[in-house]
Amino acid sequence: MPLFSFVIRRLLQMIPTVIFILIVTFILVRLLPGDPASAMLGDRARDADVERINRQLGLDQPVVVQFFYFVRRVVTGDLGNSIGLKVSVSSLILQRLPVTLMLTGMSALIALVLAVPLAFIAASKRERLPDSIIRGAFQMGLSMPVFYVGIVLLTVFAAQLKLFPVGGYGDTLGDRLYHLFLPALTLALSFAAVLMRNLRASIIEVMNAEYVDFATAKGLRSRVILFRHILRNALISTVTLFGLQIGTLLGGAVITETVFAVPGAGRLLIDSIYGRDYPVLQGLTIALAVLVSLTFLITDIVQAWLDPRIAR
Amino acid sequence: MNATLPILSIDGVSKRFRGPYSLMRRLKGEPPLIVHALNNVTLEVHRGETLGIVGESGCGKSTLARCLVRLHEADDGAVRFEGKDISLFRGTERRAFNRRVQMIFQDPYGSLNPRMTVSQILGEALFVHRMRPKPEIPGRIAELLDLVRLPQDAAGRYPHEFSGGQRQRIGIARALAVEPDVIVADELVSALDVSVQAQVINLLLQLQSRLHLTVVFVAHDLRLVRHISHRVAVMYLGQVMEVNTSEGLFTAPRHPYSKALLEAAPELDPGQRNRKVALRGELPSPLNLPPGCPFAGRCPHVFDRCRTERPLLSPRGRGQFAACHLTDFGTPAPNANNPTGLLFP
Amino acid sequence: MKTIARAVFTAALLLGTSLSAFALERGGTLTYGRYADSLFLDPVLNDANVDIWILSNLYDTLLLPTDDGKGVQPGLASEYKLADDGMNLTLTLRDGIRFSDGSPITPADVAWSLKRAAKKDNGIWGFMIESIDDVTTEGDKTILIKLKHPDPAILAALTVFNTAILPQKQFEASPGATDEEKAKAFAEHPIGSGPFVLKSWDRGSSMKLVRNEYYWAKGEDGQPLPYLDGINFELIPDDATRILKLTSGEIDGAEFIPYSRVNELKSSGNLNMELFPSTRVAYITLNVRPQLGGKDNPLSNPKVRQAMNFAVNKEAIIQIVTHGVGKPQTSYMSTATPLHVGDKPLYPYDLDKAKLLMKEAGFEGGFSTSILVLAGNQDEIAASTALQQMWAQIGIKLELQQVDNPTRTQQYRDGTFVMRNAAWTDDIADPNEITSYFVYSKTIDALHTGWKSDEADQLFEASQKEMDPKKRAEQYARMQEIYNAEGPTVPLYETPYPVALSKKVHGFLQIPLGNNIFAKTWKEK
Amino acid sequence: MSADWAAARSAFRLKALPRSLVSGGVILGLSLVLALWPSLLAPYDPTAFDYSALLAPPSWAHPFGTDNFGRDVLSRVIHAYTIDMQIAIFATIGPFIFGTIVGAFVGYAGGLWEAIFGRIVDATITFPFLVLVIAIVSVLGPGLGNMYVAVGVVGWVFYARLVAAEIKVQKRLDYADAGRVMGYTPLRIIFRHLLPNAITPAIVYWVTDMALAILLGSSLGYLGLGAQPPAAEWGVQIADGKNFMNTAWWISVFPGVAIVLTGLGFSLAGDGVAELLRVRR
Amino acid sequence: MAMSANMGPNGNTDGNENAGLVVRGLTTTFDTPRGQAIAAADVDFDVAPGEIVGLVGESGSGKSVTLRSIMGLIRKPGRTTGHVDWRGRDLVAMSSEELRRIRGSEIAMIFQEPMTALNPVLPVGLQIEENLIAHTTLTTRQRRSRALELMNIVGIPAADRRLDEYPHQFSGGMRQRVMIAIALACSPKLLLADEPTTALDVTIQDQILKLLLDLRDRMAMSVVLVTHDLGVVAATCDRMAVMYAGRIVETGAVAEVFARPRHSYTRGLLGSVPRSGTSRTMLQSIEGTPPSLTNLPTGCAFHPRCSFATDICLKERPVLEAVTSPTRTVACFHHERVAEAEAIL
Repeated sequence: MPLFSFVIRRLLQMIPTVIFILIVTFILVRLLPGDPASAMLGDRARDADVERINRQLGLDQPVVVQFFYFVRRVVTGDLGNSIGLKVSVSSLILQRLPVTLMLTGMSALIALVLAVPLAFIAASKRERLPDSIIRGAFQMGLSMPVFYVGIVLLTVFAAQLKLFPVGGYGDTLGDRLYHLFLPALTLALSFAAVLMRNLRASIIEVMNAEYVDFATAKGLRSRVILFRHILRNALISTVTLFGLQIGTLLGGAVITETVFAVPGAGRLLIDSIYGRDYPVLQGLTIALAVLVSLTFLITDIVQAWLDPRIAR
Repeated sequence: MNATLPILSIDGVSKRFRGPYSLMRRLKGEPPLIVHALNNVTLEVHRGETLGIVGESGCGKSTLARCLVRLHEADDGAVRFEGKDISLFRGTERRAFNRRVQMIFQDPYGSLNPRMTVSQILGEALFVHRMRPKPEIPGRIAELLDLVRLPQDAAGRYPHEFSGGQRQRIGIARALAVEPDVIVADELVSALDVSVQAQVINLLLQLQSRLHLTVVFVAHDLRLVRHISHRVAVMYLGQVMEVNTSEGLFTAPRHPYSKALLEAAPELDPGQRNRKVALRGELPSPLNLPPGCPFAGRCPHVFDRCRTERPLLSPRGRGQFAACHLTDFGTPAPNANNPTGLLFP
Repeated sequence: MKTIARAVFTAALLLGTSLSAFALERGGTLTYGRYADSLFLDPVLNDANVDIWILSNLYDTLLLPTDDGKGVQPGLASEYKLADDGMNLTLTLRDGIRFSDGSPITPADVAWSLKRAAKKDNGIWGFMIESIDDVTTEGDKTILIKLKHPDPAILAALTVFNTAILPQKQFEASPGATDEEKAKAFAEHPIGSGPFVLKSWDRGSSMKLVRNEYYWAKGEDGQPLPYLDGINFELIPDDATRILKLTSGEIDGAEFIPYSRVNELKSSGNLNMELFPSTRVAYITLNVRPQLGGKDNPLSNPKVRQAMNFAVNKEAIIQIVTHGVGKPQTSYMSTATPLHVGDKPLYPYDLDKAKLLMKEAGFEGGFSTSILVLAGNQDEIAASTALQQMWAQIGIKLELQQVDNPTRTQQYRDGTFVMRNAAWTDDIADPNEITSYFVYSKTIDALHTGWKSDEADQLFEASQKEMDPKKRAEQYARMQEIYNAEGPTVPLYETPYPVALSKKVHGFLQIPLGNNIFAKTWKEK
Repeated sequence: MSADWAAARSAFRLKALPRSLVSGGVILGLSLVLALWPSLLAPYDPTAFDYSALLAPPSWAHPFGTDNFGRDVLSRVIHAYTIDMQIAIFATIGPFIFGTIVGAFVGYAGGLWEAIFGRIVDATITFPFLVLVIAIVSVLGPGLGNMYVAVGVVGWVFYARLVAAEIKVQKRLDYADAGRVMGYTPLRIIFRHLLPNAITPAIVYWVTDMALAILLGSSLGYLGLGAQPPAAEWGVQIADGKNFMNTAWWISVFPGVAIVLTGLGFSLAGDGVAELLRVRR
Repeated sequence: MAMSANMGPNGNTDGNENAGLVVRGLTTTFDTPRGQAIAAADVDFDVAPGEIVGLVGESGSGKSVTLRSIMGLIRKPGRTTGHVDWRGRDLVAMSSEELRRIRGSEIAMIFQEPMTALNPVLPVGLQIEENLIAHTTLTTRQRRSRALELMNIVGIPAADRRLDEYPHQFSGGMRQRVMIAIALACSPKLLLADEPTTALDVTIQDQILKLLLDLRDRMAMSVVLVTHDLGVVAATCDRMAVMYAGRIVETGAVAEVFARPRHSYTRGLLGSVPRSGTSRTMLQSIEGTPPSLTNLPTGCAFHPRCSFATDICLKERPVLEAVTSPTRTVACFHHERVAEAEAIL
């Protein structure tokens, strides 16, 4: 029951957040110089063509009126049609967002798989050689621009070693996972570095906690102490960070998806900025905001599940 | 100034804190949970005396101490300083009050700003309250250090360079810097080692007689409170159960709770051992106060009236007050349930 | 016209013989890496090259451009005849031609398609057939086009994508109230008569075409074209990734190979690095309005513009930007554009002359100015960085401003830009399109530069109706002379289309107008 | 006076510097030297073309080779220090100061202010940071100045969040109450007492944020929205060299190394500062 | 107490089962940046079966470190040497697996702060059962019923429901009872208790101490009780050992030590605690502060604070020697003078 009310409360908190984002997006895109017609028609358009299209899109209306129409549509669940791609925004989002979700999901998974064991090794060999090597390597991972990591991985693993496809997105699920591995790894490296750093610190902290001493004094096997007592408690603070980083991960997906030719929401977002595709930009922003908020919610729930003290 | 007027008087002060307000409670239309930290507390502090306030955790003694220095504002009732309601003080009046009523805190680690040196800490107090012209401040700092028996080279050092006892001395020096009339000491020595406790207690006793301070000494350690106080107030769940002179309380407590508290404290005499548990049961939650006497749930002398009617603090003889329906509890007439004589030979 | 046809025939023959060196193989699917996805597959209402350049694979036109992009050859119409007065055009449809859904192509479909394309405000390409007055049919094969005025470019116009023939009934049966809504629905599952049919389209990711069983043209083996079973267009915006996918064999071909990679791929063993002749020219557009942002504009002085032209070392730019792939422009239009005149590079590098001109123009001390660069576009950045260095020699301090495309387009259209990078490709096998935009002030103010030459305007208007090829050629020669001497551009270079293909791929062609021709493409197994 | 002498000695007492601070400090110190006096070490003009040496591989004349304009890559990498270190500082100092002040007030005030601030934080972290910055730069126009504005508009929130959280912890400690009992004004308590104790996480974040700023600057440079040509900036250089990864790797690899090295310096320094500023109790 | 044989400790003890705990020369050092800290030095003491031994000292005196060293809980950078003989086997020299089998089954330990010693994210039932999983072959159901039994033994009401609750849902006293239940799970023969009541209120402390006495009797186990509170020692322990700066300075039967302390530090400690009848007088405090473990004074570590100190105390370190009886030991050159000094009481 407390968990339930906790979830409801969090869902209610999302509403002002989404409204705020909606307004910011709306204002921001209309401040952008250039209009959809200019973006679409290119250099050869004549003024008459541009005016005609802007009229068709309702962009000759005052901004307030546009916002009103926009909100009315959103409330009825209609996100409008893409200006450039001539299809409905909702279908576009349904098509692209799962790709990005899979990409970020995979990279989150890879990051965890990398970070958890290495953080543990680093924490248990604290201030000694393995710790220094692991921290140094991740430090570098943190210091490299995503696009550069992507290009390097692409050149080495796809082009030279031919272990992975160069890019794109497969047809079957297995094929897609295979295609998304390298971009996911690219995103995962810096994410893993952040996680590792945090997890290492909290493992060290938990190792010094008195309940670990108590568990030792109980004569528990070291495996039990490690998993049940140390790791579980250390993960609690990392879960929050994990949730917070999802937003960053989605931001990183913008560049990764371009480098690896992954047809995901990140690239759609950039394309819609460059194409001044207002409906897509707005729709996608809402979708991403809701998505990230849900991620926060899920991490909160996971945290509450890991830590019974939270959901009072 | 009227000599009979108490320097501080606490008139029916109540303090409530809002507990967690869950969504379920909101949806059901229930009010938020209320923590009754102080419940109609009435006490007087006389000029020059030491009033001990004692009780277990959650009894409201710290909240009361904080109300005295306006770290909390009372919800009901009033705290009066020299007869004036302190919640009405504004501007210079408030500054003057802040100067004249000071507090010393429990935690020797948390009560000093770790990024300020001792001379900065003391100097700031002197400067803000314009206690001394600027050039005289270093000299005054030296005097203060001397007063609390800290070495002179302490001035340039940071709190973390001192031991717990020394840090409490710095806290005392800071309070004394503004030359107050009243000092509220909240668990002043409970975080200190026994040998150091004694040093600080001795210092406090000396300073009090030398500077004619009025002291409100809040603690959970009965032995200490008895040692230092003229009068003692025993609190339980936000209420004052008994007010008594120090020796009166310890020889013949007038409230069953006071008595249980005394029995539970281990005596220093190995010959005084007994195996009887002084008081069974847990401390009740201050979230949902019972309608009757707050101690009713654990009291060995409980009877029906205790569960329905809250006893009020009422006089029991010379300077003695208790909040108990058993008005003759603890009177000198020997009582089968009162092994007082056994405790204090 | 005949000589052209003969030349084409010879070329085809040569190509054919060279092809026959291999044993032609049918079947298979070609995977082709594109830099950007198509947006809208309606021939009339589309907006951009990403659509235009592949439309001919889906939709056939009455006439087709020749492979050199300069002439016209029969398409859906096997015969065509322009009346002597130049006011009427008669076309005859081939026998037994069908749309991809199997329905026959009727003259009514043709008339409806052409009228739709010519309708004012229907898309932005109508200007190329603005001369069409009416289209009527006669019998089950003949189409009569009545013109408002003699139009020397009308045959070329009928090769252009927007005159593609669509099935009227199926189009009108598409859901939607307006033509635009119907077009939107129709373009999701287009029915045309090109060699391929759209099978599936995953926007922003891939587009799959399969062969059109009803396509009319025959291959070398006497069987119907195309040879391929299908084409997969894969969308790979990143240049490096596109090339990596090609070299790793994941795709069979890739367009828009960066010039910097051309030489590298040329030496690669399993790739053909093709450089298809094109009508593409790259240049800097200068705003020549006398006042700009409330200040006097030095660029309005023709001498300044000439000085800037002389100060540019084109060879160096060609090396830096195109890595030797490009060549200097000899006129504002490319050498592949019909009626191009010019045999030596414009404005040979001459710093002294440039300085002298600056002095004459009163700008001995130079001036500060800026140029719009498309953000992240390596070619434009490279060219502009080089210009920055070169113009510094004559005292012009150039600031680069990287902006995104809509921003640039808006400044361009508003005429508030100072300078910008630009490139041009013809859509029609005629010089009139480029000239109308570059020279003729009434289309878009000569590339929105505010430049105007009354003589050139008059010449252009006359040439649009001039049916005598020789006279028309003279008119164009004069227009090029005027424009090249004091026009509002700094021509940089013309480049071919760099396309890299697997060695196993044969018969792919990108014509100078940009169209990707997959009809005769085949792939070794 | 002996007390003064003791104070002076205590103030200047050298603490044992953390190892990571020393190594990070050495890297950043050298970077700063290169940033301030690039011409001392750069052998060539970073923007000078050499048509005779386009895409020349590393040699004695050009230790890092030349790029497609024949510009000396070494000189460009060195000169890029000026811009990239500038990005590190200018893109973060505004958010640091503004965020710290806002965070201090919000954390101290609590209540409604905190609730409003919480929503702003939510909205900001919900929105992909890079996308927001790109959009803002697109509105304002490309270039470093506008990039700083864009980063600042978003970035202050993170500092404010850190400071507010820490102030909330600190304001409950006894020394804050001691200040109140002393009758100190809220401003004095916030800035003289709480902030010096609450600011450490923000300073540590600041140091690592500078590395992130360089990465962001590079990403924007890569997209053409950051530093403008012909200025040398690592992200721009990597973007320039992207097409030459196979034929002229040196164009992008050396700036890449510079980014990683500088990032490493900031990261190490961040760890070190955290260690150094840890409150000793 | 009904308990089946397989629940008891392993029966393969090859040494003398009646010897109890014999600690000899136990030394634990830590490498710190400021040098080596000797947290416990040359500690010798015995615990007979069924006996409660109090280990008394102020913070930093090494009492907790000694307890942890016995249990093998000292982690790097700490190092333990010496001998801890438990029923004929040396715990210090033992392999970690052997030690693990003894921990929690033959020897159990409880800590000062149950809130931090209990894992906050696991239900208490699981934390009890863990212990049973590690040392017994009980089935799931047997474990559950044993857990219930333990909860009842330590006096936790509604045990059935509370097994599935988490530590934060218990009050401080109940938490300490939970920890005791966990420690008792395998019926240990020795309980090491590290300040088990310091964090508790006085009435709850009373309950817990009485519970410990009760359990000692019922389960025939020995207890080492670490505390800084002399009252707790007086009320609970049979014998006591006083530690200062890492060393034991005095041992003996509780009554003897309280009546006639032979070390000046013990004497000072006793004097620091206020007693009845001494209100508002100066306490007999020990001046100065305990020394830093990395920088101990030469000779007797207590000499800078000692009023009995002479030259020899500066130069030589006194060894712990038996005085009046083999179990009455003291490490002081002047123990006779101390013993003769005016009584504190």
